[in-house]
Amino acid sequence: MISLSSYLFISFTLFIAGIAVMIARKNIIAMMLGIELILNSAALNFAAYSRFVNNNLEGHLMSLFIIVIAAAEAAVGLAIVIRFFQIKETIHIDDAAQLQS
Amino acid sequence: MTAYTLDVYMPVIILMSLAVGLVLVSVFFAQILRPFKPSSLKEQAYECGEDPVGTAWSNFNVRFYVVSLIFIVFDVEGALMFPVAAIFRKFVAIGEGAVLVGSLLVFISVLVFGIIYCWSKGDLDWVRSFQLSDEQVNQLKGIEEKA
Amino acid sequence: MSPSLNEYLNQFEGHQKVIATVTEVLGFDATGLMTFIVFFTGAFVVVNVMALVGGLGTYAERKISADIQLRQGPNRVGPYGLLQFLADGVKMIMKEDIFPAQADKTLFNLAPLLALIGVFATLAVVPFSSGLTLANLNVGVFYLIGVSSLVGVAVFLGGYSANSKWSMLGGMRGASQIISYEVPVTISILTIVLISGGMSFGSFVGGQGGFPHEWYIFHNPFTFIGFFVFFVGMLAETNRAPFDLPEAESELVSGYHTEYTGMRFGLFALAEYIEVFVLCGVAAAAFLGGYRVPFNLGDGVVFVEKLGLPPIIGKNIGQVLQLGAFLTKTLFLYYVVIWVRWTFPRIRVDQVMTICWKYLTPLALFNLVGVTIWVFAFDGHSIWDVLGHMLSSGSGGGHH
Amino acid sequence: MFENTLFFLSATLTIVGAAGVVFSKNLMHACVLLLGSLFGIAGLYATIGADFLAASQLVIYAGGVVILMLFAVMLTGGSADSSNKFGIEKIPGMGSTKTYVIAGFSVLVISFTILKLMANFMKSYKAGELPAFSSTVEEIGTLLVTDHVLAFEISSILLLGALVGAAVIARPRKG
Repeated sequence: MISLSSYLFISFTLFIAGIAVMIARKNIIAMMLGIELILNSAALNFAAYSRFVNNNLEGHLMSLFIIVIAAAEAAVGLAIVIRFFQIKETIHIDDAAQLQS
Repeated sequence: MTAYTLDVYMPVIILMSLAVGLVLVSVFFAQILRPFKPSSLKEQAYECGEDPVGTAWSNFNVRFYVVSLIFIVFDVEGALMFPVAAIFRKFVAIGEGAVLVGSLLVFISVLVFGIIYCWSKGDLDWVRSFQLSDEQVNQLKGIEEKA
Repeated sequence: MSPSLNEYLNQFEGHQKVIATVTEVLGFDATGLMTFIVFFTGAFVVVNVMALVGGLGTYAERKISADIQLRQGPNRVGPYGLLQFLADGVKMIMKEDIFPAQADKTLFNLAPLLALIGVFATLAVVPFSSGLTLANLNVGVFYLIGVSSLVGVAVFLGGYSANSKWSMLGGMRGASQIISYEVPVTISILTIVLISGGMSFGSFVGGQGGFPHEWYIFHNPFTFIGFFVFFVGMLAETNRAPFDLPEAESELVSGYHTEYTGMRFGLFALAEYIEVFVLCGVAAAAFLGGYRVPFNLGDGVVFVEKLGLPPIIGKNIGQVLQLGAFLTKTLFLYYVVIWVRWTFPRIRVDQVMTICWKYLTPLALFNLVGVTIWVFAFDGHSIWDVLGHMLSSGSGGGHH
Repeated sequence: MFENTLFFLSATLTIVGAAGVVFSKNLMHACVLLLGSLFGIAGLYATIGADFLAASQLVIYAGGVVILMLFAVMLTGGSADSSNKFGIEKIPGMGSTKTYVIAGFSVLVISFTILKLMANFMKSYKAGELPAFSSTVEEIGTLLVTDHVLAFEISSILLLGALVGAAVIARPRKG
């Protein structure tokens, strides 16, 4: 039946998928998709624990702030990717080996 | 603080599946009824009668990104303000409104500061005007005078 | 306050009897099944009516534009050309479906579907009447904003997938325009949330009355400006003229649906017309009193008590009145949308962004601050209450 | 009954979307699949009564982050980039059968160990009667302006920082 472990399983799957994307992809934007998956798995965990164990809304609030931070992270990260592309004409992660352009 | 069951989401799921169903049914009927005679000319992308040159999936101007960047910040701040706005009346009714007004105004003023910054830096201009240096202006004046 | 369709039906004995009978016949608890049947019927009816509204929308658009330009408009198919939209639909189904050779076929198929899902899902929270609201979600208007942003993704994907330059430009423009104008629209709705103290449409409409001075548009000067900010933002979000840059014929051929033919194009158009209706409905519910009828005729108590009608008939007469009030306001706004389209010239792409970021958003933020202070200072009373109070206390002071 | 339907629909959408992000070759498809996955998560939030969280997930992710991602893909040359392949074979040691066998074995060992260690905790955890769903909007709002008011205000500063920083980085350079 639907219990805490169902949500934990889904969240685990998301986390593994995110890690796999981050390891296996060489495209920076694809890696950022992986980061979104990982952040979402964490947020889902918070919300699920808050329903099944704590019965208060602190977990929801935590998930809300995770979503906020994920949005800020995506904004800045993608800006860096775009700037990187303007300089190097590529978004391959292996080309980002230097600290200065 | 009324309790509810998950049945409230039933119409949402039903409507979404109706949308999928409508698309499937209409595309299926269209498949049966319509003619199907593909030719390479028909399948060309429309470019005013010319042969298409290159792909459309190329780099775009970065201003589209800056717009979506400002948008997402406003979106997130809106999402944070909605629950606070929803309880505002209650707090005013019990005489705690000043706290909420304070925190909301601080929140909004930070937002306003962001938009003022973007405005002053020209991120809100779709067509950017570039400031020419004095040398370039003089050069242009020289060209004008020659003409 | 504003129950969903199922809760509304549950208050009648007849419905309870039907559930009991079905439970007896089937041998298990049929409440869930009946809930499903009720919601499915409701959703099916709403979707069909909306498809009809979308179809008649195209007809109205052509007829009104003809009226404005002193032409006849469609007048051959059916009386007054009323069946023109059926002819158009048949034409769309019969048209050949062409896939551009270079297109991304998966996304090309997915884009109209996403647009339709996004628009249909918003229908769940539209308050047609106090009984005919499919889902009275606690987060109603926020949910509506979220789901309708799928249309932006669909416009972008529709433009992207065709791999045509016109489509691509239209898609980029469309997506950036839709997301930009979401900001003033969201902030305008936020002011209404501040006043009504809830995010569901039930609390929106419940806080207003049947008479214009009880509507939120006339609640205070800031909401009056806010309504126009919302309306302009709404025009831009649905790609209506004068903001129809994503499909500007003179610059971009046909914008993001240049390469769409036949039924796929029809689905995009249907989604667009239904979205206009839904957003007009939101404007009517949030600013213009929604389904409220003057003198509380809508809850039907008057018919039961004064005329002695049985409750089931009295309440349903009330519902019909409410539905009529909602549809009148919504269709009036729909008419204004079409009227605006044929009156104003299309604006330039840089003007679109300027209007959004330099005029509407600061104005919306100003409204937000103003409404916050108003609600705090006057404890949520409208300007009429405040004026009335001042007048009565002033005259009272004169007597003493 | 409907709870289960909603849960399984959302869970399927979430997992299929996440798997699609991992395995799709096309970056644009990966973005759309991520959108599906995020929609599924919104549905999952709905099943645990977090209605406001579900709606914020829709507003922020479906409306904001995914569009941002799609724009970024377009701004960096579309999805025609060949570097987007699922290149797990390039990592040393990956791609050979031996690695997968050892990995499966170690997963078994680790999960058994964890289960043994966690057994006591699991026994003490009783799935009691869950409370009925109620609107979370008011409580979240109250928490945001009472206990967590600092986080609320700081998140606005964080977003301001993100806006300014990202605008400075992404701003087109003159000349």
